[in-house]
This record gives sequence, structure tokens and C-alpha cells, in this order.
Amino acid sequence: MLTYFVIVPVLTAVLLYLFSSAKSGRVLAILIQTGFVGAAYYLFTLSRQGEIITSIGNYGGILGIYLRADNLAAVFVLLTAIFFLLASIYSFREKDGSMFWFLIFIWQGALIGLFLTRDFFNVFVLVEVVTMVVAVLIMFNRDTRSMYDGMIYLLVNITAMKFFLFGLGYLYRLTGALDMATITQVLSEADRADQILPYALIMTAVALKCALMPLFSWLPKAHGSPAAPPAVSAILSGLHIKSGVYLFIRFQDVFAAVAATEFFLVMGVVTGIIGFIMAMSQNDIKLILAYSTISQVGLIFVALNIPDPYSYVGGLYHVINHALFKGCLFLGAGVITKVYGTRDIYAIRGVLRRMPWIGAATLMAVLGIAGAPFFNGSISKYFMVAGAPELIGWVMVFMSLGTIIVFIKYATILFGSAPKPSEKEYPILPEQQFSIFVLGLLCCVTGILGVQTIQFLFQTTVYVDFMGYLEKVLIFFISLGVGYLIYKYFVKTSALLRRVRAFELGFREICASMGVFFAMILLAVGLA
Amino acid sequence: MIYAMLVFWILTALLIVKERRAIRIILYFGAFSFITAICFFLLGSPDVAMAEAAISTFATIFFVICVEKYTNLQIDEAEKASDRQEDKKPLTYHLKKFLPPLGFTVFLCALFIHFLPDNTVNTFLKDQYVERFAFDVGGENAVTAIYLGYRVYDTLFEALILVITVVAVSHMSWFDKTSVADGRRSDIQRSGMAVFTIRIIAPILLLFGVYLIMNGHISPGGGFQGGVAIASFFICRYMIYNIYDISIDKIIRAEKAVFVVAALIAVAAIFLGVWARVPAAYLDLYQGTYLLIMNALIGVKVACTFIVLFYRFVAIERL
Amino acid sequence: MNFDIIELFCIAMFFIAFFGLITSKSMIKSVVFMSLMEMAVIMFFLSIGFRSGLFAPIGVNMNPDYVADPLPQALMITAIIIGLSVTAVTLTMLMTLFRKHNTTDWEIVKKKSAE
Amino acid sequence: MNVFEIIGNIFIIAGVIFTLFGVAGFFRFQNFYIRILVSSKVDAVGMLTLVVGLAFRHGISFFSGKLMLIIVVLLILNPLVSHIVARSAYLSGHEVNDPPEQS
Repeated sequence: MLTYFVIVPVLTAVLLYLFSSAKSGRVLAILIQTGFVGAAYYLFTLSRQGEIITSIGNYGGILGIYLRADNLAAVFVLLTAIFFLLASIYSFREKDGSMFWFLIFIWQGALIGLFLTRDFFNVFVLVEVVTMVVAVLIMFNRDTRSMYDGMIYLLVNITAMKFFLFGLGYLYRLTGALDMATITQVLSEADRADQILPYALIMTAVALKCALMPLFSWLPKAHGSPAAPPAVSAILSGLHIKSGVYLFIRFQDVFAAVAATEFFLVMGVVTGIIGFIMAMSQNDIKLILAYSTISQVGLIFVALNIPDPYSYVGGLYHVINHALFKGCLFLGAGVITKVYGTRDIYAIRGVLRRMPWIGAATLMAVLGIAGAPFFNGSISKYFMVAGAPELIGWVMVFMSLGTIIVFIKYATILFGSAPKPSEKEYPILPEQQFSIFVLGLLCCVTGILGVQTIQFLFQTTVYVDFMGYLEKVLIFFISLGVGYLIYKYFVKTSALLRRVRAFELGFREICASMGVFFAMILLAVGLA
Repeated sequence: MIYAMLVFWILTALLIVKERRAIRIILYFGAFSFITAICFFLLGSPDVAMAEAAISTFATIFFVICVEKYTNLQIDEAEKASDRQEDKKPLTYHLKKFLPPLGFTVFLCALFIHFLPDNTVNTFLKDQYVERFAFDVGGENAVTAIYLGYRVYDTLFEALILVITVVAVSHMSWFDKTSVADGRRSDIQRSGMAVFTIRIIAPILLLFGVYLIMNGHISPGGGFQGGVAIASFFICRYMIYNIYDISIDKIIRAEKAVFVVAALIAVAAIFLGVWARVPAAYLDLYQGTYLLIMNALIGVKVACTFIVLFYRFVAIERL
Repeated sequence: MNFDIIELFCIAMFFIAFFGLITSKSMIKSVVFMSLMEMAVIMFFLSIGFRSGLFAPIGVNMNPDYVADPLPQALMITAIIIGLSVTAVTLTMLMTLFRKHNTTDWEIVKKKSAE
Repeated sequence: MNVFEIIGNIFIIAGVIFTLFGVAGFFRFQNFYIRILVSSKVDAVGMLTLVVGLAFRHGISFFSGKLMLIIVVLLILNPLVSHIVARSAYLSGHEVNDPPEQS
């Protein structure tokens, strides 16, 4: 049954490309996406009763490929379906339609395949498919800058997958299998020294997918590429980066004996801090959002690597929340840049007055990402900090202070007086407003009903301690004040930040940093 | 034998590292691919060797077209000049430039070898595949059995990558339309002797491709290798008639249609587990038909892809 | 230590390609080195469990002790095809970038793209 | 060792010698066209003799049949390759005669 969740989008993509005109294609695409959300929800309800396993071809043993949908996978599939539906509604009138839908559907199918598969080599093939599709989508509008961005993205990711494949070779030699469940079993009895090298090789690739610290430089290029369609940037930053996080969670389980949790925790902290410093220094609104993704991924990594159920659930919940608010912000930024005709953050003012719906949604998303009370970010951050040891808890508070500064800077575009509209007004399409507003509203809803949502999605009962939450609210308002002061007296005027802004790694440096990360993780695991 | 070849393999790679001129790099790369294919064959995998040999032909064509354009754009001259300047600089300059990356690489390599696992090879899956493939999937070629039977799910995505490649190549090129005006003459200067010889060779190539596809399940080869051979038949055709009269649009559509059919057949035959319900008396027939049809479909698909890629590069990127 | 000589060759090739990737100025060279890296990994896969005297896994009623492992071979055909697709796509992008910037140097392309 | 094998070995040794001469000639001459001529000897004569020797060693069998097919293909393709290389060198303006020596 699970194969259809992968095969149907792929076949739909090719059939739409073959047989549809531009107009019928987009209507069909939206209809199929809607149906898909229903199917994904059905899968989710089924998976609550227990893991679903599909063997392709019923060959018995582990000869064939297995797909499985446990709770985590089903949640990710549901998220994918909803996100793609909203992004599709947003880009209902995208030019070059048949091509766009072809790529979007293949992307969706391959991502779902990635979430469902239980086979290592299948992961490799699907990641390559996704990489190719994303590279084409980044340079969808074919301007010079996006061509370079797409090229860097493609080359860097493919090179990283060579590391993955090498590690997979060692894994196959050690275990004689490719199936994750079997490999987990075999590795639990295997010698620890034999697992270090495959773990380091595979994790180098996964860390690049998640843009951990030395390997982050391709991400802002890809996610913040100016000419890429906004829906593509939104899916990339909201959902696609999470496929790396998902693979990280899975592989940590597989390599339980050598899993370097402390190492990734430290890397998460470093990533989060450098991410928000970079984000603060940018002036391009798309780049601010892209760099803030890096910092948020760092935060998620910190939470996932704390050995505590509360932090873990908080991290998972933050994965979903981040998809919601970052998707909303990127889609909103797409409309805003079109209307104002610029991406400079100091040139855009008065979005709330000019586009009330989009402005309101953006405001909700900003409040969500900053962790304001009653918005989703506050709930996930509360759980993340609740499970953490005290020192790490304060580090996380510091990281969210950075996020607050970044989004104070971002929120300045909402207020102020709107400049006179130019004579050639860009029309704000209703479907774009709709999907942005739905995402913004979801940020609010998942915040107010946070505990219930976690209960619904992960079947984990969590409790919010009222006094603890109040304390977090207090911390939020204090950091808001501090953040505003820092923004006013440091970010706006600093020469240091101007120098940070120009920092950008080329292809060779990214490859070298891949080597650095590989050496780091090898030493961290080997000397432990 | 294999070790001698591997030494050559490393030597060619070092030559590539050392060389600065693009056209020579491509020539060394051709030699490199050839040696790689021989090594693959010596490692007991004729299927992969054949695939590599076929692929390297096309990869070299693409590279050569790229570099040819690049020379025409006069970049090469500028690069030569800068090379000459570089050569004049003292040795210490070069050392300073290359020692840090070299040291870093050696350090990584040493780390890698230090942590090298010394486990014995686990043949859990291999034993089962070798023993059971004839019953489960049929045919006599274990590689084809895995490729089209046990792991046909991967193969579908691999075919999908080819579809995406065609779309990407025609979308990302600087040239907007999918095909050049049909019936335009190309500007190559043909030689009469070459045309005469290729006329003899081309039918043999086509026959060889069809042979590889038809015998994919009992001998080395298969849909992919055969498809590439058929595509090279079309290269020969281009060299003989010297004209761009193949409608690329139609081939692109045909390719996608074939992909859909192949996916549907795979779903019907494998994913639904139909093979397990076929009565034992008909199982051989069923499996043989399935393998033949899948090989043929993949062959057609790959051939279409490579024809499109070749014509895109030769007819458009060279302009 | 119990290692295979072919494996050492593959590691050497992998790092030669890595060295090329971190030093090469030209974009074409980078693409070539990516191919080299891939060939190293493919060679490693095929050498898993290989010793001299093994046959290709083709025939009926084979003894697993005397044939090469068919699974890596099937996987590597997939990897090779993916490699070619990537090469073709990258070269197309390269051609477009050539035409726009008239250079193949990573640094110059980076500078010109940022404008 | 029967007669066929002896003949085969002689052929193989001859092939190796031809190849060696070809390689030596390649380094001996400086002119591009002479180099093509010499290196095509390696392809045509050396390779051909080697394959014939192999065929002799195996006697009359299916394998020898395949080798014969290879010989046919080699006979067709080798001259073609040399021809095309020389032709494109000529067309791209490579001098046939050696440049006058400077003293």
C-alpha cells in the first residue's frame, strides 16, 4: 500500500507533463494535491494503530525493498502533503506551468519516498532525484545568479552523496544487508571499531544536507536565491531541509553504538549562534530568512541530541513549527518583493497597511518564530528547554534571543508608512493571500492548542507547567527588550556585521569544509 | 593483472590532477574511463564494465563538445597566458599554494586508513540472492534479476532521473526551444572514408544493441547497455547523413510515455506480488516475458534519452 | 590489520579526487574530479568480497563461493547512470555560464554572479 | 603443448615485439604524422597478431569465433581512427612537413 504514496505522484507528474494543457494542468494538480492530503491523513490514522510495513514484491527475507510508516514517518508524510498543497495553491498561476508541476510532483513523490523507505541504497537514489529536481527548480527562471546558485547546490550535494555511498559500501561489507532494521540488529552486536568509519562518512553527507556549521554555505545560496519561485524557496526551507533532519534521526537509531550525540549537540549550538549572527548581518529579506533557517536547524539539533523525552518531542514539534512559520514567511516575502520591487530590508516599509492579510500572516509567523506566548514557537521552545540541563537551557535562551533580534529587524518591514504605489501595480493574487494566511493562522492554532497537537501527532502526553511557562513568557519579554536595544544600537550601525555580510564560501572551500567536518566527526567518535 | 591495471588507474588520475589544459584533461579522462571499465571486468562484473564503457563514450562526447565551445570562445588563449605567467613564478610560490591542501588531504587519508575497519566480509545477502534468483525472478543473470526483480523500485527512480535529466538539459540551456529547425545541415566536414566505414558499422551496432536487450536476462548486458548501443547507432546516422532531421520533441514525449508504461508494468508484475500467484507450470514463461518486456522498455527509454542528450549537445550547445 | 589492496587503491583515488576538488580552479576540472570520486566508490563496491578466481554471477545453479557478489553490481549500474545524468546536467549549466561570463574560473564566476 | 599452442605463442610473441617497436617509434619520431603512422602500427599489426595468437591457442571453439569477430571489427575501425585523426590534424592547419631546423 505504501508504494502508491510514492508511485502516484511520480506517475501524475509525468502524465501531467504529457497530456495536460497549462490551464487544465493546474486545476488537476490542485485537485490531486487535495486528494493526497486526504490519503496522507488516512495513512496517519492507520499508523497510530501500529507500524505499517510494505514489502515490495513479497520476496521474503530482506531480499526486496521494504517501506515502513511508523508514527514519525506518517507525521512527515502528512506535513509534506499539507505543505505541498499550500505551496501549489500559492503558485497556481506559475508561468511555464506543465514543467513546474512536473518538477513539483516528482519532488513530492521522492520526498515521501525518502520518509517511507527502510532501505539504505534507496535513500541514496531518492536523495539524488530530489537534488536534481531542486537544482532545476532553483534555476527555474534562469537568471545568472540563480544559475550559479543551482550549480553550487547540485555539485556540493552530489559530492556529499559520494561520501554517503562510500560509507554505505563499508556498511554493506560489515552487515551484508541494506535494510535499516536488519542493519540496526547486526550493528548492535558488531564491533564498535568497525562502525566508526561508515558512521563518519554517512553523517558527513547528512550534516551537509542539514547545513551544520562548516557545511552551511550552500544553503543561503540555494534557499535565498533571488530569482527562484517563492514556493520553491518555501518548500526548500520549510520542508526539504527537514528531510536531512529526518535522516539524521533515523541514522542515529541505526548506529546506536557509535552515535555521537554530544558532538552533534555542540555542533548544533555553534550552528545556531553563527546562523543568527549571519542572519542579523544580511539586508536582503530572502537571505535573512535563509540564514535564520540555519540557526533554527542548529536549535533543532541541540534539542534532538539531549537525552530527554521532553526535549526530543520539543525538537520534533519545532521541526513542524519551523515548517509552518518559515513557509509562511518565505511565501510572504515572495509577494512582498514582487510588490515593492526590491529585496532591501531598509527600503520596504508599511507592509501591514499595504497588504493587510499578508502583513497579518507575516506578523503571526514572526511572533511564532520569535517564541511569543500563545504562538507555536513558544510551546516547542518551552519543551526543548524543559528537558535540557541548565547550562544548555540558557544557551538555548541565548539562541532564541538571537532569533528575536533577527526578527525584530525583519518585522520593521511591517510597520511604518507605505510608500506611494508605483504606477505599475503588481496584483496581489487571492490564492496567494489564502495560502499565506492559512499558514500564518496555523502558527497561531498550533500555539494555542500546542499540547493537544503534540498529543495528536506523536501520542506523547506532555504537560505544561504553568509557572514554568510564565517564567518563559517573562524571559521572552526581557529578551525582547534586550533584543530591541541590541538591534537599535548594534545591528543597525555595526561595521563588523558589514564585514560578516560579505562572507561567502566558494565551491572549493565548501569541499574542503566537508573534509574538515569528516575529520572532526571521525576524531570525535574515534577518541570517545 | 588487476593490480597492474589499478596502478595505471591511479597514474591516469595523477595525470589529470597535474594537467591544466582542459582538452588534455578530457583525453586523459577517456583513458581513465577505459581503464576503469577493464578493472570492472576483471573484478567479475561484466555488466557494470559494459555500462561504464558505454557511458564513458557519451560522457567524453559531452566533454569534448563543451571544451570545443570553450576553445572557440577564446577562453583557452587567456588561460594559456595566465598559465605561462604562473609557470614563471618560483618554485616556492607553487609549493606554498599546493602544500596546504596536499597536507590536508594526506592527513584525511591517514585518518581514514587509521580507522579502517578490519571485519570479514558478510555474505548474508549474496548467498541468498545467488541461490534464489533463478526461482524468484528467473533468467540466468543474477545482476539483471536484482536490477529488474528484487530492486525494480530503485530502477524506476533511476529511469526517472534520466527523465529529469532530459527535462533539465532542455530547460537550463541558453537555447529556449527544444529543437533546432528540422532538416538543417550541420557544419561538420565529412570524410568519404569515414562515411563509407560507418555505413558498414552502423547496422552491426544496431544489431548488437538489440542482441544485448534480448539476451539481457541470460548473458551480460541488458536494457541499459543495449539502449546505449542503439543510441550510438543514431550517432552513426548523424555522421552519415549530416542533418538534424530527428524531431526531438517527439522523442521526449515518447520517452516519458515509455517510462509510464514501464512503471505500470513494474507495479502490476512486482509490487502487487503477482509472480507468487502464477501457477508453477507457467512461472518460467511469465518470468521470461516479464524480463524481456522490461528490458526492452528500459532499452527504448535509455536509447531515447541518449539520443536527445546527444542531439541537444551536438546541435544546440555547439552553436 | 586485515585489509584489501584494491580497497587501498580506491581510498587513494578517492582522496586524489578530493585533492582535485579542493584545488582545481576550472569548473570543467571539478566535474571531472567528481566523476573520478564516483569511480573510486564504484570500484570499492565491486571489490567487496572479491578475490581472484571469482566468476561473473551468470549461469544456472551457481555456487555462491565461486561467483562475484551480484548485489553491488546491480547497485553500481544505478550509480553509474546517476553519475552520467549529473555530468550531462552540470555541463549544460556550465555552457550557459560560459556564454554569460566567458570564463570557467570558479572565483571569477562567483564574483560576476554576485553583481 | 600441441602444435596450435606453439603457433599461438609465436604469434603472441611477435605481437608483443610489434607493439614494442610501435611504442619505440612513437618516441623516436617528432613529426605528428609520422607518429600517427607508427602508432597505427601498434593498433593494426600488434593487436591483430596478438588476437590471432590467442585464437590459435584456443583452437577451434566458440571463443575463437568471437575473437575472429573482434579481428574483423578491428580491421574496419583501426584505419578509420588513424585516418580521422590525421585528417582533422590536417584540416586544423597542422604542417605536414617538419619546420626547417633552426641552427
